[in-house]
Amino acid sequence: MKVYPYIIEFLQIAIFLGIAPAFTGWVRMLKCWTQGRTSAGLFQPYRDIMKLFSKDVILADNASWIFRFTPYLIFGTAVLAGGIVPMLSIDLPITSTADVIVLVALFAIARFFTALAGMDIGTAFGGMGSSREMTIASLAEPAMLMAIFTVSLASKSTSLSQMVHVIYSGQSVLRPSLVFALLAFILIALAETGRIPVDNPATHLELTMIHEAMILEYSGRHLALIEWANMMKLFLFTALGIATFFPWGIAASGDIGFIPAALLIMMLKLGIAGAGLVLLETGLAKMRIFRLTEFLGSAFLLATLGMLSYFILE
Amino acid sequence: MLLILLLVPLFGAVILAFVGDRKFAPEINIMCSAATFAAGAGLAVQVYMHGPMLAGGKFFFVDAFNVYLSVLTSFVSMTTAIFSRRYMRKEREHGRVGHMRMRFYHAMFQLFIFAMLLCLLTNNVGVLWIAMELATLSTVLLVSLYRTPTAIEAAWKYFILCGVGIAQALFGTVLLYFAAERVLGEGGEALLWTNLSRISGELEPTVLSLAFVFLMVGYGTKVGLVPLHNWLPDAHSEGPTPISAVLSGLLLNIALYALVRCKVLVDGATGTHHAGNIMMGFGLLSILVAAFSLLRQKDIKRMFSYSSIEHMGIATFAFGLGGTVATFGALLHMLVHSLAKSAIFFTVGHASQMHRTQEMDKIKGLFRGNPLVGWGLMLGVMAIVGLPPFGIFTSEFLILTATMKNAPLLTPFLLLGLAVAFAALFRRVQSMVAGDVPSYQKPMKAAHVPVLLHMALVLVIGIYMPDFLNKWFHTAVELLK
Amino acid sequence: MNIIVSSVLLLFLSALLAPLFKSRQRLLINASFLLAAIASLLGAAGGIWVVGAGITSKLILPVGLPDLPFHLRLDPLAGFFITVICLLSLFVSLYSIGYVKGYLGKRPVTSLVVFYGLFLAGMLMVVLADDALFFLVSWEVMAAASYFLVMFEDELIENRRAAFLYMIVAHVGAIAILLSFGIMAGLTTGFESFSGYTFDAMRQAEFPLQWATAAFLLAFFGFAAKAGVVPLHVWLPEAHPVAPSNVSALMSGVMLKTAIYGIVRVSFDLLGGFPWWWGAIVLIFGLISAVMGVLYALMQHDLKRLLAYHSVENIGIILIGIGLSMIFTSYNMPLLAALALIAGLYHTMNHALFKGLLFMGAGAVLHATHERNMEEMGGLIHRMPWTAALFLVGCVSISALPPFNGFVSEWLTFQAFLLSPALPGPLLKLLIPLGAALLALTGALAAACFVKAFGVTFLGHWRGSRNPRVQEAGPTMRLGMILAALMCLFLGILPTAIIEWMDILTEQLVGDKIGTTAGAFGWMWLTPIASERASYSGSTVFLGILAVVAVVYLLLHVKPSAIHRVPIWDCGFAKINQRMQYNAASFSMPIRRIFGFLFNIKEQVKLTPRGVHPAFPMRLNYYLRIRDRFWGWLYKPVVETSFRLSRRVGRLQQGRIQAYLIYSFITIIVLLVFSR
Amino acid sequence: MNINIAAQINSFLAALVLLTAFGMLVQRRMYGLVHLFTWQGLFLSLNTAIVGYVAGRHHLYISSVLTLALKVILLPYILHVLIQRLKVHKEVETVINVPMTMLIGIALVIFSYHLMSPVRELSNLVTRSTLAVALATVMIGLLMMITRKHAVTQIIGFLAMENGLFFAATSATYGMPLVVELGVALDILIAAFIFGIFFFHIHTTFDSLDIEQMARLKEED
Repeated sequence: MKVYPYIIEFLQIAIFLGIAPAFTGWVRMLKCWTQGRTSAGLFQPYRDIMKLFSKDVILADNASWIFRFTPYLIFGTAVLAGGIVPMLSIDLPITSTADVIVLVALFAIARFFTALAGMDIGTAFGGMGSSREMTIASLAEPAMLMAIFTVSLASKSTSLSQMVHVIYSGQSVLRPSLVFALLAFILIALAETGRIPVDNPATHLELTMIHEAMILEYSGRHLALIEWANMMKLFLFTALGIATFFPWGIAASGDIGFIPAALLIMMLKLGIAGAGLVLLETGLAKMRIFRLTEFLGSAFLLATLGMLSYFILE
Repeated sequence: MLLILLLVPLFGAVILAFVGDRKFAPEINIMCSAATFAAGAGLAVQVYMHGPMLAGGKFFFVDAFNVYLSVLTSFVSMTTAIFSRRYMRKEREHGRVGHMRMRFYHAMFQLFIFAMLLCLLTNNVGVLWIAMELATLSTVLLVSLYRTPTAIEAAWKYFILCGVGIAQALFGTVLLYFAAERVLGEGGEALLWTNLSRISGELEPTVLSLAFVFLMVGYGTKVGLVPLHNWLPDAHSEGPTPISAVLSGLLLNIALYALVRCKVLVDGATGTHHAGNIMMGFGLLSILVAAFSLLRQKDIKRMFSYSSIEHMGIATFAFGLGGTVATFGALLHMLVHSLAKSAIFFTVGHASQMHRTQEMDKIKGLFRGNPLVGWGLMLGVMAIVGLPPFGIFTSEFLILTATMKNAPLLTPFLLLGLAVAFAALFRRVQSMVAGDVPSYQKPMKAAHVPVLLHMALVLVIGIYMPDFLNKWFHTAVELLK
Repeated sequence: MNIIVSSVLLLFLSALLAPLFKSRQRLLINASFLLAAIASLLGAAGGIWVVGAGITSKLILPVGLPDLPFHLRLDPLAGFFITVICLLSLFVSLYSIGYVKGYLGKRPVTSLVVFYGLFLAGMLMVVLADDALFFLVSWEVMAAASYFLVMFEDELIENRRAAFLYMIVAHVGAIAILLSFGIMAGLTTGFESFSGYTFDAMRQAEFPLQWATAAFLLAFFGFAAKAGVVPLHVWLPEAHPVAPSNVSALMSGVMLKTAIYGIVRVSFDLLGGFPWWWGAIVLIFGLISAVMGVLYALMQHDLKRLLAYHSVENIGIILIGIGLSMIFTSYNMPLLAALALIAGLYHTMNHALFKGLLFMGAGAVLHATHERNMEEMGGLIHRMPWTAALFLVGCVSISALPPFNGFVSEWLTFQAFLLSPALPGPLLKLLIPLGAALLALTGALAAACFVKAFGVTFLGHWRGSRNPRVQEAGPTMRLGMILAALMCLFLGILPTAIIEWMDILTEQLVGDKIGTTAGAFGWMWLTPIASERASYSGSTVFLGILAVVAVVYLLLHVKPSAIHRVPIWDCGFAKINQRMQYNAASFSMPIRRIFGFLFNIKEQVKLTPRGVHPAFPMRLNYYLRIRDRFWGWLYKPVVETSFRLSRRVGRLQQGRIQAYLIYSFITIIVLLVFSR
Repeated sequence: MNINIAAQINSFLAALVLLTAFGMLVQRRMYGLVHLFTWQGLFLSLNTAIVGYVAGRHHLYISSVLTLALKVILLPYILHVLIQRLKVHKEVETVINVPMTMLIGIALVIFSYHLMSPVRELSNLVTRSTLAVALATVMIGLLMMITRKHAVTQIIGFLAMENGLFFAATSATYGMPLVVELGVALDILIAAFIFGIFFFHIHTTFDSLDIEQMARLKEED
């Protein structure tokens, strides 16, 4: 059996763990620039995480084991997901453990437990956060799957590496279905990763926060893990979008030689993606929670259009 | 054997008339009925061994059809006697019946049984009519036993309506005789069922179809077919419960028996399905009307009398339908229905005694108050609405099958009736058996033997039909072809 | 065969013995439920063996109608359902030993024990039956027994209403089934003999399409009424909550599955050769039930009621699989049909397990708190940790999250959906993927619902006004739940083994199997159709997450760092009390807003302002009532019409004897005219 | 006396029977009714005797005597006694809409004639033509029971029906077999006692024999 794929696998996970905070930092930096503030630099997230790790844990009296278990679980799912999405190379051993549906399900687990943790302490904010989070998710997930289905229809598969491979090997250049799917995917990614206009990661303003509300009671290493996992999630969604829609430059075979190039190209793409994200966020305003139905509805509509256009136009 | 069967109740009536209201009168009553049942069983064995037989100079006639009915009749009358012992004692304590009436009650009870058995066993269509009238007359005053205004009203209606009906039947019989005489010549021979069935092919169709109308209306009134049924709910609800039990358990069967006998002749004569159609019409109408009336009953015995109408409708419908399966089902249905229905009436009697009322809204908490009565009632109702594994499900299954074959368009109506009846009965019974025991409920020792016996029989017949029964039914079916 | 029959007999025995031990209630409970457990164990073993060996055996009992004795037949399909039934009943019987003791001293449990046995026996007989008569007999035995179980606590009016409604719906369904069998039997033999009523005859027979359709529709109606498919589901959320919890576990877990069995048996086995739109009907009803079920479930605040509505949802998901399979079969694509069917059946088994688990958990909570209303609960995880953990497993499984079993079947269903483009019809091509989206919606909503269920019940603070002494469920109850939970996990991480075991079913019913391809990557990869198509390895996911969590945990705890327990911070708000928590109603508020049009909502807020200023109300009453719309649409009209009719009919009996005489007079005249 | 004279007498008596039936239909007074009923019975028994003589059926004599005893002597006597005991002899009952009832009666006669014509064709007895009259009598008895509201009159109507039946038996088939005739007579006797008892019960409980008030058992609300 070949050894390289496994090496690449570990390499990818390591890089993934390492780069994720940097990507967040990059996004924040660009944001500061666009808003004319001076930024804390690319590496501020690392410092935050370090700081949090070194702190003691402050735990509410009535926190149950769920509250303490959740951060590790979130982290675990994030890492596993990171192993699944092909970023550097197409054939990764773990990819075949889980196709894209499983990927969505992994995020769902993390969300499920985060929501529970939000309710565990029994504060009004926690409950509010959980309620809203689950509502949004229940609207976002169908749209997400529709988008994915569109792609998987095009590539006749739900296995990620296969999807990437099909698109990579150029059988499909700029299909209308894919365009629609991409648009839908972007909207959903905004929702899932809790960015503006759905949620504002940078605020603790009670009535607008969703994700922050759930993790309000966390501290110390728990908070560190959660923060880190979120950064990975953001990174992951971006990587997923890149991999499925713009895979060019990724290492087609499990040959170690291609990896550096692939890495560079990926960095480049990430940079561009981050810039795009920042543009969107500065362009848009946070929505009221009940306007989100329209937002996600349109995402669903786009995805459906993508599917229809696959049947009709192709 | 046959004569014993007839004479026992007759003498029983006389004896009880003399014994009157002594302490041991009920026991004598039970003994007489038991003896009757023994005789009936003996007769059954005889017939099972040697097949149909004539007796008393062609005057009596026993075949598979009436022998099982007579066994059934004697059996149910025995269990009813057992039940009535405790029941009537309670009634006396409540002071609803007096000394004189008890004497009267016992005598009339035996006389009634005699009349019914005579109906079944006689070979003479005229005597059949007489016995039927006798059965009516012997029960009229039992219905009015309590002498309450409603009881008297009910009895009066029973008397008048059945009298009128039966009169029609006599006219029908006259016409029948007229037709038969032209074939068989003068003399009493012409009214003997054996002869009639032999030459039914040669009888004059036009006359017979006329005759059948009168017979149908006449005996149909006693079967309680809509729209001739109006006496039935009143009579059942106002009389003492043992009487209601035998009325709907037995008398209706007997009337149906007479009707079926006539139907066979008419079919034989006309060679068409004319009579059958009429019966089907009546049956279906009865089922539907009864089912819908069930929905709005308040009096418990009234409700179950309507259910009797419904079931008689089913049986009539099946007989009208004809054919092996349907007839088989109808025979079975007569059997299981009378068992289940009389069992229900036993429990109902106890229930209403425990609450001193027949209004269902006031009857509550039987499961807790008296498990036997409660469960007896519940199971009885489950049987009567045709839930498996009770026998009525089997018979209804057969009848439905036949309907789907011969008259598929009628199936939905049949099912509608059954479903509505199901809902109506269940709704009421559930509220009676369930719940806490109300304050005014009096505990009492129930006569459990009859109920258990009947339900056990119904259950057994439902899942396993003994061979001799099967054989009887098949021969009976052949007779009624 | 003999094993199964003997287990049935054992169950009857346990039912019949009960009245004898009337006086010794405690002994009665131990003995009879233990007996039931043993019987179920036997049954389960037999079922597993039958499916594994793929054998078919028959038996004809000497009872029943003379011309139509009871036929029994044990084939892999039956074996599969027997396995499902017996597995759950094994767990539940163990659980019951502890649970039912809760009634001791309150009420006699004899009837509960009796009908528990009859109920289980009835379900097994339904699956075994091989002729219409025996099928109906056992079907009604099952229905009647469960009716009495629902009515067990009969002093409550709501229980009686629920039981009555249940009985009526069940009976109407049974009538429909009877009709459909009648049609089939009639077409096979023309009613000439009763042999037409045996399933064998129906298998052999060829039916003309329109009659087959009639039979199928009737049967589907009947079974749907039993399975609680929308819009016939109304009885279900009434009846399941009020039954004793061990019974509701069985009813939701396996009784509904007998209806699924019926649908599969009739459509695939007895009728066969159906057009695509039969499948479409099943699919559509499945989708409607799934979505409506979960939405209604979200609106509930009664824990068991919520679970009952989830049964509607899951039945919907199962039907989706079956419907797809029927569509594929009708277009003669055996492989895809096999995939879809496996998905449906797999979910059948999963739902049995986790719904049973959840109801047992809810029962434990009820047992401890005597409370079904979630608004009165909270923080139970501290007082009953075992129950909480096991209930959580159930929640995760039913919300279709890996690595538990719910996800496997949902994943398979998705795969089946994604293969629909292979279908010829363009319409189907376009529409079926939308179904996939609905399924996704269902899954997500289910997750939301169970966050609510678990969060409100077990997390936070105790919300109730009264504060009962709550202690953990007893050992037997825990044992039952633990076993179920383990099964959930097992089915989640080792699906391939199960599917290879089940392959015989699809092989017999649709003529192909996915097992070989599923096994292609070894025991840990679930790859239906082809490995590059899609693949999932529950075990890897499980182990992966476990490994990462473990590693991280260890890394973080190399140097011990203190954990300070402090009062709640909550953004520094002052004194929060338990009334400030989110509760069930508030949790589901956003979704209620979004999907409000589907419900019949009555919502009002009453302020009683203090004198000085309306902005500072003394008290605020919030009233919310959510009704099932289908009541008004379907049930009320029927009831009202029948009562109107009965009033009409009542006029016949109007008291005056002259009128009665006129009736007979007219009857005579009419008949005479008619027959002259 | 030869056949056709007998036939003439027979049909004459039949006409009288029918006449009495109509009379009862519209008779208001109790005693009047009873008298009419007696007359009808008399005509019947005469008729039976003649038929018996003509047809040489000797058991018809017995039944004629029975009729005489029962319907001409016993029943009217019982009725008299009851009427006096219950003090209803003065009671005058309002018969609703006499002409209408008459018309219906006539229609019934025509109908029964039409109905019985096939039987008439078949029969070769002297009395065949009177069968229609018999049926008409039965029907009119029923009609009478429908129109009247008094217990006694209803019973009389009932007995009139019985008469009609008996008449039918003689005229269709020269009478039923003897055992049947006896049985029927016995039944009527028992019935007579029963309604006797009934009158007392009704009178004591409702202190009048008007059956209009016996309408409590009903479904409609």
